[in-house]
This record gives sequence, C-alpha cells and structure tokens, in this order.
Amino acid sequence: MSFFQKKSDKKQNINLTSNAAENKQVIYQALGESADITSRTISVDKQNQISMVLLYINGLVDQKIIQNMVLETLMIEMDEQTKQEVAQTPKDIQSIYQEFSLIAEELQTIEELILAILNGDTVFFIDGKTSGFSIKTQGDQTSRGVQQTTTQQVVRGPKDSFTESIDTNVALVRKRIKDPNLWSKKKVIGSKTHTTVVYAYLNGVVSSDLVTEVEERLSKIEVNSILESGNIEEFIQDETYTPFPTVYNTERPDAIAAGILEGRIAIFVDGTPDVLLVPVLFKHFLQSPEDYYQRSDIATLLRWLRTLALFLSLLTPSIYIALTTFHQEMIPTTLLISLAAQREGIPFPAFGEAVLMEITFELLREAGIRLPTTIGSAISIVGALVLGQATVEAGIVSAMMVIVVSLTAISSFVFPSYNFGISIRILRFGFMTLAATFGLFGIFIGLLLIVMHLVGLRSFGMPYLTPIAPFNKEAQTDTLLRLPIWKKTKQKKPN
Amino acid sequence: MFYLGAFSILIFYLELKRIRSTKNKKESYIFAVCMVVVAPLLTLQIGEVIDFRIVDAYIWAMHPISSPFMHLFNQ
Amino acid sequence: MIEKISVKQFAMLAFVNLIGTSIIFIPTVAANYGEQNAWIIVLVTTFVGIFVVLMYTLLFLKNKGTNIYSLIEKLLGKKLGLLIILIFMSYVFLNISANLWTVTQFISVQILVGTPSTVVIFMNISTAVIAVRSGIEVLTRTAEVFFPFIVLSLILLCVMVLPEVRIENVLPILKSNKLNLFLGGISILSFTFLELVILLGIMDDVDEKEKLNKYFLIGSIPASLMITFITLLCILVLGVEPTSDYTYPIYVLGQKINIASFIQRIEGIGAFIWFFTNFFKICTSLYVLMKGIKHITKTKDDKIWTIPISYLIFSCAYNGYNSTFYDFDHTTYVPITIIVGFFIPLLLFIVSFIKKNSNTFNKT
Amino acid sequence: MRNKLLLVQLIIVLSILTGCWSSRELTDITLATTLGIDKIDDEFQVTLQVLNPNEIAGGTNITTQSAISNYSATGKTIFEALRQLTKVTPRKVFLSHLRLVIYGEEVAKEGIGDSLDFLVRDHELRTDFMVIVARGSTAEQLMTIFTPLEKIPANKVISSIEATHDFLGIGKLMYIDNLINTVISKSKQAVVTGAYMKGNMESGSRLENVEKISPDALVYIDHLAVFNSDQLIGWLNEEESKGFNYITDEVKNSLVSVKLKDGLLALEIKKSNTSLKFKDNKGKTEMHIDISSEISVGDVDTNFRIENQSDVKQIEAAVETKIKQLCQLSIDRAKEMKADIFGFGENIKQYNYDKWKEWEDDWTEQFIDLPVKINVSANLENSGVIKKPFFYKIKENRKED
Repeated sequence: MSFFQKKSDKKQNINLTSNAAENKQVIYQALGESADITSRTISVDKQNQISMVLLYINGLVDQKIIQNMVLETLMIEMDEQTKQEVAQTPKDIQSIYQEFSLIAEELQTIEELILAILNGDTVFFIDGKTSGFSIKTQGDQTSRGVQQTTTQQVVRGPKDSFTESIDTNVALVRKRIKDPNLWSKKKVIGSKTHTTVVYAYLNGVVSSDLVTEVEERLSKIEVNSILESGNIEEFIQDETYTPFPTVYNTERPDAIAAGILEGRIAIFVDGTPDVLLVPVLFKHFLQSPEDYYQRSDIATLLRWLRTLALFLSLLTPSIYIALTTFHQEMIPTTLLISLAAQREGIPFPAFGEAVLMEITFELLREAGIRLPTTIGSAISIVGALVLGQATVEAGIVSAMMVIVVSLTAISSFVFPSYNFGISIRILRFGFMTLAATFGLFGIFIGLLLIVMHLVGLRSFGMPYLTPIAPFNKEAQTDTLLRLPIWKKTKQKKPN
Repeated sequence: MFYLGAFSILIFYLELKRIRSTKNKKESYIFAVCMVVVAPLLTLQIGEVIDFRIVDAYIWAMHPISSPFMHLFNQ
Repeated sequence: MIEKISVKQFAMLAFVNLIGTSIIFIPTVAANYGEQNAWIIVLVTTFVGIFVVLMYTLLFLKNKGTNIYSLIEKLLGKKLGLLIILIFMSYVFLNISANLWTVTQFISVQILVGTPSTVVIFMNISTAVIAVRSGIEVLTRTAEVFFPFIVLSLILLCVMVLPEVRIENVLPILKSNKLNLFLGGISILSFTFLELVILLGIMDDVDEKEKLNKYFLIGSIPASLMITFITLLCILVLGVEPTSDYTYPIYVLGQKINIASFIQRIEGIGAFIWFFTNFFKICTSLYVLMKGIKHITKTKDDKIWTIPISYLIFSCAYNGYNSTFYDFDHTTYVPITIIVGFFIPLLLFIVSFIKKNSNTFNKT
Repeated sequence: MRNKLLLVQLIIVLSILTGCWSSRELTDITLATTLGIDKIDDEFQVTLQVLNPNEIAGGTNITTQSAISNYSATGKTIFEALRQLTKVTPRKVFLSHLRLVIYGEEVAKEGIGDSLDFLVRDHELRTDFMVIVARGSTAEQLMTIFTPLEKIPANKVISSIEATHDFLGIGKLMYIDNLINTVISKSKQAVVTGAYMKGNMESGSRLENVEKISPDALVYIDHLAVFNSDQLIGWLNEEESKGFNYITDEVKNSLVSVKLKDGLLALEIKKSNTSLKFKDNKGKTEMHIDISSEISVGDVDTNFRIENQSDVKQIEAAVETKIKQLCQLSIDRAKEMKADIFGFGENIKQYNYDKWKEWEDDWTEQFIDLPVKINVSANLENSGVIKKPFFYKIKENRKED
C-alpha cells in the first residue's frame, strides 16, 4: 500500500464533501463514468432525508453478499431506532457490519476509495459524513476452478494445478504444508495494475539471506503493469542475457510445496497459474515432481534419460554436420556409404539442410501450439507426411537428416520444464553454426563457452550448476541419482 | 589479417569502454598504450608483413642460463 | 569478492595440468629414450615426482601460504626478486604459447586440415581469455564439469584398446642404455611434474591450505600413473618404433580401437582428452601469468592485461616455434623447465630455511 | 556481462565470416577402398578403386552402372601419382576409408620402402588397412577382376583372407602398422599374403563376370610373400605357409590329412599353441619350437576304426609327424631365402638380450646356422559324432553284392 501512496502524493487530492450524492459524482467522474460502475441510493431514515450511496463495480463483487448482507443488514436487521442512531453517528455502521462479519473500513481520500472499488469492494457514503466506508465484497466470478494441469503432466501424482486466483493458489500450497512456519508475505506491484504478489517460505528452513534478497529484489521493481509472473521473473532474475532460466515456474502445487520444503521461496502472482520458485539450479530442469513418486531406481533411470536427451537435443544435428562435412574418417565405412548415397543429388550442404529442417520443425511446433487441438493434429500430419516423406522423395533433404531432426525434436520435448527446452533449442543453432565452421573443434569450443557461462551463472546467489560444480558429495543423492527418500537423512538447505 | 585488424579495433573499443566505466583513468591509459603498441605490431606479424619473433628472442636471452643443460641433452 | 577454490578442485586442476600436453608427448619422448622400458621411466619419474610436489607444497606452506610472487620478493629482496619473478613469468608465458602451439598443430594436422592455424589459435586463445577474465572460480568449475568426462574418456580409451595388446612388445624388460634412462627421466620429469611449478601461483586461492600437501599428491600422482599406463599401452599396442615415430601416438591408439567391428573409428576420444586438458592447462597458466603482471604493475584491475598479453601469446603460438620446433623440446624447453621448476624453488627453499634459522637464532 | 556476450558473438560471427576452410560435403568426395601400387619405368603407377555409393546403398534406383570404378595415374612419388589421379576422378578422392593396399609383384621386388612413408604420414590414411601382394601380376590387373560380391570388393578380399587364415591356417593378416614395424626391425622379416588370379582375365574384368554362377576369373589366396627388409625375395607355398603359421602360433583352426592304413584321415586342428624357446647351453645354441595342438577327427576315408588307446596314439603320432614336416619345410625354405620370417631374432632379443647384442650385426648368418628343434604334441579330443566310419560298412555291403 505504501507504494501506491508514494505515487498518489503527486496527484491532486479532492476532498470528500458531506453530501453523499456529490461524493458519488466525484468518484463517477474520476472513473470516467464507466458503464460497469453501479450505484444504489438508500435512505436510512424514515424521512428520506439522510441517504446512503453504495458504489461498486458489477463484475468484481459478489452480488449475493451485497444483496444478502450489505443491504439486508441495513434494511431489515436494523430497527427504526438504530437507523436514527446511525444517521446521527455513522461511525456505528462500521460496527454493525463488523457484527455481521463484513469488514468495513473508514477511508478518507478519493484515491483510497477508488482503489477499494477497483479491488471489488463496495464503498458507501452517508450524508453528513466527510469520509467513506468500504466493505469487503470481492466475489471471484472470473476465476475458474482448480483443474488438471496442462503443461507438466504426470502419470502418477496429484493432478491439480494452480488457477488464476492467488488466494486459491496459496491455499493449494497451504493444504500441503500444514506448518505454522509456512509464512507468506504480500506485496502490491505495478502502479497501474496493482497486482498482488505473495512470496511464501518455510521459516527456519530457508536461509534468511535468501528472504531478504527476494524481499529486496521485489521491492526494487518499478513498473506500470504486472500481468503475469513472467514480468516479475524478468525483474528479479540474476542475469538477463542468458538463454538459461534462472527462475523456475510451474503450475503444479506439489512442485511448489516440495520446493518450499527444500528451503526455497515461492512467488505467487495474482492472475496467473504460473508460480515462481527461487533459487533454481540447472539440475531442477532435468527433474520432474513425479521422480519422487516413482520407485527410486526408475526415477534415477529417467533422470539419466533426460540427461541423455539434453545432450541429444543440444548436439545431435551439430555432430551430424561435423562428422559428415569434416570428419568422414570417423564414420564406419558402411554407414558412410549409405550416408553418401542418400546425399547424392541433394542441392544443399549439410548445414543448410539442417538449418532448413530445424527451422521447419520450429515452425511446425509453434503452429501446433497456437492452433486448437483439433487442427493441431492436422499440422502434425502435414509435418510428418509432407515434410518428412515428400522432401526426402523430392531429393531436397536426405533421409538421415529427417531422422536427425526428429530425434532432436523428440529429445527436446523430454524436459519436464518447457522453457528449458526452448533455451536448448536456441543453443542448438549456435552449435550447428560452430560445427559447420570448425567441425568437432567448434563443438568443443562451444561446449567450453556454454559450460563457462553456466558455472558463472547464479540464481539468487547460488551457483547454477551447484551439486556438480562446485561439487557437493551429499547432494549427489538427489542430482543424477534419486536415492530412496530415507537415504536423505534430513531436509537440507539448497546450499 | 584484415579480420584480425577489424577485431582488434572492435575489442579495443569495447574494452576501453568497460575500463572507462570503472572510472579508473590511469588504467585505461595503460590499456590504451598497450593495445596501441601491441595490436598493430602483432597483427602485422601474423599477417606476415613483418617478421617479429618473440620466442626466438626469448630463447636467445635464456641461452646463457640454459646452455649447460643443453650440452647434456645434445650428446 | 575474494574468489576461493576448494582443495579438491585444486587436486583436479593438478590432475588436468599434469595430463595436459604430456599425455600426447610422453609416450614418444619416453619411447625415444627408453625403448621397451619407456613406461618404467615414467613410473620412476612418478616416484621422483612425489618429492617435487612435496617440495612445492612445503615451500608454500612454510611461508604461511603467501602468493608465489610476494614470496619470491620477500625471500630474495626487491631487485633479485623482480628478476626471478620475470624469469618465472616468462617461463609461464613460454609454456602457454608452446602448449597453444602444439594443440593448434595437432588440430590443424589431424582434425581440421586446411583451416588456417591462425583461426584455430584465435578460437583457442579467445576462449581461454574469456575463461580467465571470468575468474579462477569459473575456471575451476568449468574444469570440474569436464573432469569426469576426461577421466571417463581416459578409462574408456584404456579399456577399449586392451584387446589389441601384445605382451611381447615390452620385452626385454630393463635391458637398455642406462644414461638414456637417466636423461629420459629428466626430460619426462620436466614435461610432467616440474611444469606443476605454475600451480604455485594458484595455491593461495585455495581455502583449506593445510590439506594442500595431501591433495596435491592426490591430484598429480594418479595423473602420472595414468600417463605411465598410456605409455605402456602405446608400446604394448603399437610397438616401440611406431610409438617413438608417431607425433601423436595416443591418437593412433584411438584408431586402433575396434570392438566387434562396431565400436571403431573413435579416435575423437583422444582428441577430446587432449584438447580439454590442454585448454585448462593454458587457462591456469594464463591466470597465473595475469596474477604476476598484476603483482608487478600493481594495477587494481588485472583484466586490462588479458587482451594485450593474449595478442603476444597469439603471435608466439603462430610462428614462434616453426623455426625451432624439432630441437626445441630438449634443447630449450627442458633446460628452462629444470631451471624454473627445480632450481628456483630449491633456491627459495634454501633461502627460506636459512632465514628461518637466522630468525630463530636472533630470537634466542 | 553484456560486454562478454558481445565478445562471444563477435568471435562466432567473425569466424563464420571468414568461411569454412576444411569442410567437404559428402557429395564432393569419393571413397576409395583399395589402392594398388605398381611401378612402370621408374614411375609409380597408382590404381584406386572407388565406390559408387548409389549402387551400393541406393534403395530404389539401382542402375546397371558398376558399383566400383578403377582409376590409374602415374607419378614420381605415390603422393604425386595420387594427385595426378584428380585428372581422371570426378571428385576429390578420400582415402580415410582405405581397406586394402595391393603391391604389384614387380614393385614389391624392387622394394616397398619408398611408398610406405606416404601410407603412414598422410593424415587422411589411418593405420588399419591390410596389405597384400599381387602374385604374378600387377596390382592393377588384380584389381580389375575384383568381383563385387560384397559390393565393396576390398571387404570381400579381406574377409576372404581372414577366413583362409582362420579356417585353413594359411595366409597372414598383415596390417600396415605391423608391416612397417617388421620392415624396420632387424630381428624379423615380413611376410605378406599373396593373391593371384586364375581364369580368363579379359572376361573376368567385365561386369558380367559377377552374373555368372561360376565366374570366369577369381582371386585366389594361398601363397605368402617373403620380404627381406622391404624387398620381395620369394614365396611360400600353401604347405610352407601352414608351417609358418604353426611356428608363429597363428593357427586358429586348420586341418591335416594323414595317411593311415592305405587311406586318408582328415583331422581338424581345433587349437594349437606354439611356444618358442631359445636355449643357450654352453655355447650350443638351439631354437626350440613346442607345438601342442588339439585335434578331432573330421573325415575318415578308410576303414580305420578308432577303438582303443593305441589307435588314438597312432593318429596322434601321424599328426605330429605331419605338422613337424610342415614346419620343417617352411624353416628350410626360410633359411634358403635367408629371411627370419618367424621372428626368432625377436624372441632372442626379448628373452636373451645379451645373446642378441652379440648376434645383432650378423643375424642373417646366425639364423641360417641356428639349429631348430621342433617338438609337436597332438592330442585327440574327439572323433566326431560317429564311432565307426560308414566307409567300413559300405565296403562290407559291396562285398556282399
């Protein structure tokens, strides 16, 4: 709230008058006489002399509360005598509402009142009083219920996912961690959107430095609008110019709960189902929440598979290019002959072919996401048939290249985290260029540069590649391996 | 050689900008002088326009110290 | 922010530095001197190496873990100290450029034929400069990431080439020219352990210095044993003559791998090992060199020197060794290494011993 | 950080701008699998057999084109001749996949040393190709009748050599590195498998040769070329070649036929181990060859019945004599050619270094005078799946008729 106050100081303050209708008019004008503002005028005394004006925005409030509680309280529950008293001492209205567990606050300035209305509260004025009152009447008709997760699906494990409502989201986590040490702090960010941002952590497990760091980074944000957690992410991440995400986002409550239990901090943003988790390490992107629900040996193998997929999706096309254009001596003779036969008559160099196919694949993928599911499958048919079959038969692309590209494509979808797959895809093009220029040597150089970049990265003070470099023996139980949970003697801090 | 020259100028500009941003005047001068001396000379040398050999000179300079051992290994 | 590396990381750096260039040259050098007994020479140098390593760490620890440069200055005074520092630094410089030159030579002879060596050197040195500018922490961690792969490749190479072994190749054992064994030993020592003198430059970045002794040995001895084993394998698989004739025996060793006609043509594994170990060796040396320059010039920002110095290295690696290569190894490099790697530390050791004694004498 | 990123981008962009020097697309190279070396009037003639990938691996569009083509060129050195080849080959020749090098008999007699250097020095050539000598012809002639049975004739020849080596005990698998090792070694002389062609050369070189059930011309492998240093000095025939393999412990599986009771008995050598021992007893030097082999009965062509221990002993004794005879033959032949092809010198060097030092300079003479004692012990393991030979019964049936 302080944030808002600071901004509003610059504005001209219009004081409230004692006439309720006038006040209503002022607010109407301030809001541009928007169509969705509703007002109701009620007289509180028999003589119809003292009137009371209720103001709210139609879609934001719960009509039931207004009907049943706010209005009925005034009209039915109060007897004549009280009404008279109210007219004289409006202060008591507050206590009446509080009696019926509707919170009523006394607000002095127009700005505060407007903010309250925009938040979905109901504001009322009473003749003769130079202050307004707000009642909590927020009703969330806009939000959907808790549904199945769409981005990070698991076979085994909870299927619920976060929604657009921040209260629901925090509640989903609290349902999993019933501990008094689960603390959550609220912030309002965005001078136009006034988005609620809540960060939650397990006190005692989390390092206090991390909490202050998050607190500090969040309060440094100065921006008009926060529409999604991605906006927050851009402000708080350590390094902007990196293809690797340094903040984790997920819509799975169990992943967030697990992260909080590990001593990390979750950042909820109102209006988005994507919740952020900091700090995040490289290894987390190769892990799925499901790993902990599966048998440990299977989970371990799956992690190895994902690590393999990481290398495959990053390096397959570039190694193919390097081997076929620079190091033919490293390909077994018979394989080389069949490769050579396939490439016979193909107009592009291997690099051109690879770039062409990779870009085509990226286009297909992007198109597949945007389209409705029904047409999405049509895209994949077009991709598979037209591009796979026809290009090979037309002699534009060799069959091996189609195999290489599809292998890369499949591997890049293995990662549980979608945004990590994107960064790998970007880097792949760099590697392809290096391979086309320097062969294996270029790939070596590329690997060195990438690793150097990765070890230099930090996520909220933690080295990005933590359990690997700097090497931590204890953390190896849950990095590439996933040992049975009882092997991990106690819950550890991430460092 | 042309590319190396172009690269030298670019890198010179970027690095100088970086050092200037640390507000350390003396060091940016040192850097500038070093680069102005070293870069053109070596770019020309790598382009084989001039013949300038550091290692040979070094070996020649180290010769008095290392020659007793050289005899040992030369037999 | 003071950057620190752990003692384990130091051991790893020692391993990588020792393997570095030597893995590709030692088999040739050793086979030249020792014929069938090449591996015995390397094995013997491993034992001698223990003392060399102990000398380095003792020298460092006895002087309360100060930086090598300030240590030299403290023990030998300002003027003589400066001279020794300059010799030391010029050696490091020579080491970097020679290593860079050899790796470039290898790449342009075996891997990228036709690519101008300028470009290969350029790529290498640029990457190294980026690494050094990111600091010792990033450097060691990068090495840490690649370390398991390097070790794995070494083991794979050794295991996969085992079926090609012919025992007769190493016979007769210990029947050779004795003087050659001695000279070979000295050469090999200077290619392996004496080069580790450069690591004195990063010892003060280690955080648990009292354990250095143990971990330096843990890092370097297995590396030396690895080289012994590779030498032995080269002789067992290729024979004495080819080992001493090939410029890159380990690469030929990789070509020999043929398991069930399926796993074959994977000589890239040798290139991988060599390229990466050599790269980290160059980086470590470059870092030490930067430290030295910073020490002499007393600039706050040592990054300003990286680019001019890398130009110098570039130029040396480009054509500095062309005229001298064939006799460079034993006429120049070995003597200089012996001086810098053995006599200078020995001198420092003796001086520090005398100083300490005279100090205690004065006190009592 | 941004600065550093820019630097990385710069490096990449700059390096790409300057081009890709050493890349070669698969469509720009042609794979050579066999290299033939001959000598014509002081000049090397190099014949390369290159593959036509489309014919070998192409799925649907197989044409009548041959899967292989031969190209020849001459030059003062091998390297020069190879470069001359670019005049005739449609693309750059790629040598890394060379499987076989064939020397013509003439060039082998003159010495192969000149050409060996190129074969190891050139970075494109790996060290895993096999070397053979064309007996009685030039390499080029031999290569023209290579039958594309396996589509890659070089592979066919190699597997055929391997098969003869493994199942007959003749021939020698000589790879280039081993050959060089032997050629430069004082204590050993090289032997290389010889290949020669039989049949009509004219029609053998045509493509139809493959289409016939019994081709007009075939490549045979049985003789061994013996080298003194790098010069071809003679041939070992099949028997001597077998003896050579027994002595050098290279017999994996072979057969011997012995005569017993007026008939032939073919025996399979299942395993054979040889150990060489040099004995130096008070100046009396002797080379001991101990061969122990396991045999089994392969084919009985007589009414010899293996019923008791003495029959077994009889067979074993016959086999022992036979093997001894083979070895003796090849030793005699080697001594005649003054070439220590068995590596006796090597053995002495390895186990009796002092004696070797003494003999090193006049090893050839010493080799000729060195007495060799051969000791063979054969051990019959089994007699096949039948007890009595059918032959016996057939004979009896005939009598009854």
